[in-house]
Amino acid sequence: MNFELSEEETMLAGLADRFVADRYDIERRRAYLAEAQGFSKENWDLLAECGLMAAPLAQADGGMELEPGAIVALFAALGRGLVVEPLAESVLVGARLLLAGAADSLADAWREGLASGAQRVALAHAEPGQRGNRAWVETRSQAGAEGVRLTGVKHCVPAGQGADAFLVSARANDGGTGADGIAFYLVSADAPGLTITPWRLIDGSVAVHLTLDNVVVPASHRLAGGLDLLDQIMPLADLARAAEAVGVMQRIFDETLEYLRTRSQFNTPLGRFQAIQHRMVAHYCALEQSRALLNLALVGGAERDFAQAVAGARAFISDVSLSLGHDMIQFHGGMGVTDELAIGHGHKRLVLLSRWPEEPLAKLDRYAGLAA
Amino acid sequence: MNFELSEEETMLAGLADRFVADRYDIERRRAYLAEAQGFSKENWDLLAECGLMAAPLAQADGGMELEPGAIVALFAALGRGLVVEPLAESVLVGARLLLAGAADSLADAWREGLASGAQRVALAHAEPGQRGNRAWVETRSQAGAEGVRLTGVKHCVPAGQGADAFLVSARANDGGTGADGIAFYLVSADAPGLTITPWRLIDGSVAVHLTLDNVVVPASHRLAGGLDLLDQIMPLADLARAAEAVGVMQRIFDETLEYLRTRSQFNTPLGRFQAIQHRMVAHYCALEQSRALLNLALVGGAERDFAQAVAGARAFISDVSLSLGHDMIQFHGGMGVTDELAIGHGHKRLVLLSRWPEEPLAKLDRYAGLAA
Amino acid sequence: MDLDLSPQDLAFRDEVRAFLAENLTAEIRDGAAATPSVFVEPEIGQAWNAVLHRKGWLAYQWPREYGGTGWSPVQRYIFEKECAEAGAPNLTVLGLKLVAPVIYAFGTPEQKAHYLPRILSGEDYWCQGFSEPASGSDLASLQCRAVRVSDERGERYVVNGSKIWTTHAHWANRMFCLARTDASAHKNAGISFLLVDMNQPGISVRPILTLAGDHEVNQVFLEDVEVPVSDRVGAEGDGWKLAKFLLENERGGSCHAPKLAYDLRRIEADATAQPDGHGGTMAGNAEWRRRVARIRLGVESLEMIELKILSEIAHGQKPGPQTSLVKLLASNLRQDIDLLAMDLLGVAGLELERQRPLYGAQAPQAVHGLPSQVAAARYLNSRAWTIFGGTNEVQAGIIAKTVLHL
Amino acid sequence: MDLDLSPQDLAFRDEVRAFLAENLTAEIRDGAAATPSVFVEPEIGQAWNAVLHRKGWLAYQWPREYGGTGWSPVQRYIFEKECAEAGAPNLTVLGLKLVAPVIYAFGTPEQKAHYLPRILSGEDYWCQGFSEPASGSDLASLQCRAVRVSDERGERYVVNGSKIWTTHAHWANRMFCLARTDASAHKNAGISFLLVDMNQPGISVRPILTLAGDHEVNQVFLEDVEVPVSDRVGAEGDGWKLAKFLLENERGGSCHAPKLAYDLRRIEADATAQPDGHGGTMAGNAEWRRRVARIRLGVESLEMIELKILSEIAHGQKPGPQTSLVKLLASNLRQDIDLLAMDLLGVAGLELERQRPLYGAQAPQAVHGLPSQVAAARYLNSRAWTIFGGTNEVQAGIIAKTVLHL
Repeated sequence: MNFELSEEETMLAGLADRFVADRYDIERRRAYLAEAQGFSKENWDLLAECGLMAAPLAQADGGMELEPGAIVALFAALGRGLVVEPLAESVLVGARLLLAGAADSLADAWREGLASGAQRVALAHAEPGQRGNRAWVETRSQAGAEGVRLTGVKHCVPAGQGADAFLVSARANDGGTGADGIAFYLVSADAPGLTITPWRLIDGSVAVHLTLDNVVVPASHRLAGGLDLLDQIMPLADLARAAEAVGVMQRIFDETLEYLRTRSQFNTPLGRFQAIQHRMVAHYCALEQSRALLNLALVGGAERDFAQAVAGARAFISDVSLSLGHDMIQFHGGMGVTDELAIGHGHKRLVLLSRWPEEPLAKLDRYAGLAA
Repeated sequence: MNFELSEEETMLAGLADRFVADRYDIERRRAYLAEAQGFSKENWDLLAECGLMAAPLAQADGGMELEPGAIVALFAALGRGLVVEPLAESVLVGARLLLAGAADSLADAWREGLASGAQRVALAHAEPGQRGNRAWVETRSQAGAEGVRLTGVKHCVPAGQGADAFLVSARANDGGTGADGIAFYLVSADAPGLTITPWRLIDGSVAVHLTLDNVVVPASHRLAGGLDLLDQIMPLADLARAAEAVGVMQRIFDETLEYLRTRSQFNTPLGRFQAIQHRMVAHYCALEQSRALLNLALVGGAERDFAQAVAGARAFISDVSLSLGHDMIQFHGGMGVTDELAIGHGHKRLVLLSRWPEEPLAKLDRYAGLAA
Repeated sequence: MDLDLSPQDLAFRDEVRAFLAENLTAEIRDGAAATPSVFVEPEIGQAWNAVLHRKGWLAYQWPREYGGTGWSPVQRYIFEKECAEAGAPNLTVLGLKLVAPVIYAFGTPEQKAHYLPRILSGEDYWCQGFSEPASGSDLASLQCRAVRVSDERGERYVVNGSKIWTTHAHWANRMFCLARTDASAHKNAGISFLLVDMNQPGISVRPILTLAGDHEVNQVFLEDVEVPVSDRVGAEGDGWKLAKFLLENERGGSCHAPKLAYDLRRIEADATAQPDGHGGTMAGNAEWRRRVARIRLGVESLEMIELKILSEIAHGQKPGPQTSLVKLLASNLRQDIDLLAMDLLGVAGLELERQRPLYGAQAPQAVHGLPSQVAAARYLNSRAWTIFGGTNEVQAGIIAKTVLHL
Repeated sequence: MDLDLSPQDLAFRDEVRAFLAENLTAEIRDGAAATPSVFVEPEIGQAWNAVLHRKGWLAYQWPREYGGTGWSPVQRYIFEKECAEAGAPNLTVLGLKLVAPVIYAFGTPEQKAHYLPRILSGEDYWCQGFSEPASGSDLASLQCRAVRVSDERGERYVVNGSKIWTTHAHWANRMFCLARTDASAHKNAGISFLLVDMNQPGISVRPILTLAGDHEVNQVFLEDVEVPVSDRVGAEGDGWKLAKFLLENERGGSCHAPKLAYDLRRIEADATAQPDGHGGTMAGNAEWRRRVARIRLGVESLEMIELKILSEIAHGQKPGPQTSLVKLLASNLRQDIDLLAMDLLGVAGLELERQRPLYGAQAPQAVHGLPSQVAAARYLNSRAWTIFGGTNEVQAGIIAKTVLHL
């Protein structure tokens, strides 16, 4: 039993830290978000160059097939840096889903582009009626001679702006609400009948809203498998989101500590006020617990359920991160509610991470065995 | 709109305060609880003499038919005094239920004894399988020539020890779980087939466990009406319980304030520690809100639902009173967890009030329209 | 206790209701609904002010002699409650409720005659210059200096310094402000209450965007700004006293609960159209209803607390530290409700549209509908509730000291 | 990171498991399950001690030279976890974990030779005399005085004062205690660490019943109590240093989570037999399962935190202020779990049986079953968790100071 970071974990975190040190400050971050796709194209290429983009992919796909521990180390570092490039959504979700489900010929066509960062695919699964229930899909697929015809609405596709293609879930059967009959289809961003409308998420990133009006895709663009593909892909992506959230929490907690130590009010440093101290301690406890739950997900052994452990960590972190963010804002007083500090930007990212792809309660229900 | 106590309300609270001043201190209270029925027979008679016992009953029954506002004033005062005599259970529940449902001849036989305090009846409705669902009754009634035969278990009858009779709910139909088929029967404490086992509740009071093994009661002992009798009786009793809880909260809050002002640690009065101050303020807010919800239940008007307002007050008070009790104990340090202070005794009463006759969540569900 | 409204009060309520049905235009109401910031912008707020002014109800909190209505505290509450339930915008308090009472209580006859009518007519739009970058919750540490000079152009103060969190300074033509007129005096002493013309060269206004991107507050820089001595309210050095009066006035006799209740009811109504992921709606989701129920109990309790304070004011008592309790509860509930509204919308609630305004012809196209355009911004902006007007921590300190005597 | 157990550790776990299956008697296990107080009474606790002593595992935390096992920190955790999961009683810490380390770290050869074996054999049963009525969390303010006298009967201290919250003083024949040997010294100075024979005339023990009616703690009065100078540990005036050592030792390398997890799993098992009022059981109630899930996440996180600290100790680090974090979390979780257990039982959970013991032949007849006899008492007694061994507030202060540097 060894809690120290492995060489690989240290290296990944170091790479991410260096990337942040070189490329990030609050003003540059603002500029990255302002780009059309909601992040920096230049940073994206840098991340690809230094290998961080491909790293989570399978070795056969040109990646390093990172272990969960390495994912945690990497994404916690990206979180601390408030990095806006959508590695989790584009690589851990999009690329991995495509490569896991695509037939060989299709996978071959994408493998290199995804590993090099030259191409991006985005998962289009969320729908207005879905809420926490992944199996609620109203988008319809109809197989015909010319291919498969897709019609429906996918209202929230993060990292969707500028994506080369979307992985759209659709249902073949009528009226069913179960997992049966659902499949994922690769839809090119320029497919006729596809309308892409960008919108801004709370953290400033860009999602898109898709309307599919009889979009036709070749049958070969159907991924093998159905919703189970999500079960296969999502736990690691969720672990990355959880780790990123812990990184963000750590960042804004540390900045608040520093502020409390230096800022005086009524002639006393804010950090000397006992009521504030005790609340900071409560958040410190929550942060340590969050980290512990990330660690717990890394414990191996056959009897462990990785997906459940991750769901538990996500549920816990979603709740405590929101409260932590609220207090870090509060302790900064007026400045905390402005757009000027990392505190607010970090908090907005925490709001998103806590509520995407589902609300905290849905995560808890998954952990508690109340939801699939 | 006038928030000042009416003359009657002032008078009732004054009577109760005087009773407490004359009869109560922590040691005498301990002795009252130690009596077989869990309260003082002498106090019971005094309460009857000064009219407090009969006051909640209808004027036709020898009472003053107290308005909800008067009930609040009276029970808040009893709560402040940590009075153990079971006015709510015996009078607001037991006596009122009997007099509301009994046929004239039966009512005539009990009216005077109940109003004078000479006789007590106790509601025997709770069953092990019931939890928050009042309609879950497994005790069976079978009408026959000799009367009605009752068989079943009533595991928690507060103020049941020494009661002259029990109001036992039983179900006539098979397997039904709805409200239909349930009726209340007056069962004499010395009825053959009835086994009475006393046990102590968390606040030190005595409840009894009843086993009914083919207990036969005359058909005339069946009260008119079914579960709706509870809907008729319970809101006022619940208001009394809520008011009592607020009284208890006030008592232990005030004693804690006094302690915090006078007790020093690390050369500083405890009350100067800001973390403690802020928690006391949070409890003060909760206490004020609790009082406000009692007041809200007193607002008249056709569009108001008294039962719902009471359920809401009960739900809120059940939650905040437990937290308040926990902190009042905590702030007293080691002494708080002993049997020696009013703090602990008050808290134990709050635990009971918050969880009887049902858990706090059941109260909230009632308020939220999620339960009948 | 008798907590029912009297027949007269009920009749008054009906009168207000009828007036609102007639005069609160869809434009104003929709503008308020599409405003995620705490205050509505003048475009909406001043339009509503004008409607009330025409009716003679604008200055309902002022003494009758200055244009007040003579309503009882309960009537004032009824009026505010009906306005909230009709979806009217909050009145812009800066002129009406903050500086006006200071002027009519402490001003000279000339100040009263000049300023009060201009607040009612909307000619003057006020902002407040109390907080400073270095002072936070600790007003007494303020550093803005006013030096008195007297020359051929008359007696005046020359003010230098900077104010922050100045709501609507970018719209205002006047600012009431605290400045240190006696640098040698200690802390609270030596501060004066000045009325500043914002339309002069020494004033510059830097926007401070909120977390949600709203431009509501500013930093105001004063560089050799001139204030005629006749625009000082009260005596020199009285500023602290007047500010305390103003803040207590601000905290007294509030009407938060009806607006919170109105917002909560709208969320509940929206829940009936919000899918729960299983073919039903969120209105039928037990956990959701419990969460709503808990918040509703908070709002209902707050309303009774506000009414009780009003009733005490009506009986001649001064609003005491109970107003800190109200501020605390109302701020927490506001935040709970705005989070609830965002959460109701699920993933679509995570939208943060930054373009403004969200009403009228220039409003951006809605991807998910207006509620999504407003919800996240409102959630973020409402984090300020526990900070402005005395943080929750300051309120708790006041209660601990003055109510609990700790 | 590599968070899996090594093959050796797994083999050790199996060895412990086998031993427990063989040697933890039903009597001992049932006695622990029927004990609502924090410590089990000697009848149960000493019986279990004897079992472990026979195996040579009792002093597993001591250095090998005094009878320790030489286990690694991870092995110690595995042992404690397996004990918890088998339902073994907590070991009585007073002799084994509190005074023994002080004696073997600071005692004379004679003290070691005399006292350590008697702890293992059970001949000596210890209690701790630190807290005093006037001192609370502020140990440095203690007033118990020890005056050194020397006469024909030898050199000794004469001790006068009173100790409070003395766990099991009514069972103990020895007390380790802090007393002021130099009245002129300031606060922490002038305090010595004395070993007191409880079987002497000047000692009297007043029971202090807990909220639940359990007799676990006492007030101890010392009136001209005699302590030979040879029963002082460390130098005169070293008491504060030794007490700090003891308390830090108490807080280091804990194993709370497994016991909490065990209790939580038992509650979950009980839920499958607990009706929900609608014909199902509580195990199927969504709200209930969410509440359990939240607590379980707390317990699981605590276990990883404890393991991490152990791993640091194994790497040679000293247990730092992280132990305050563990104490805080464990205390809160203990209270959450004991409330959960009471709430599961519904109305029957409100029973408070005051007769003791609840095991064995003298146990009172159960009206609702053993869980109801234990649950409320345990809930009440566990309120003490956030108070003893340094209140939550004291722990928070330590973390704020030493970890957060506020």
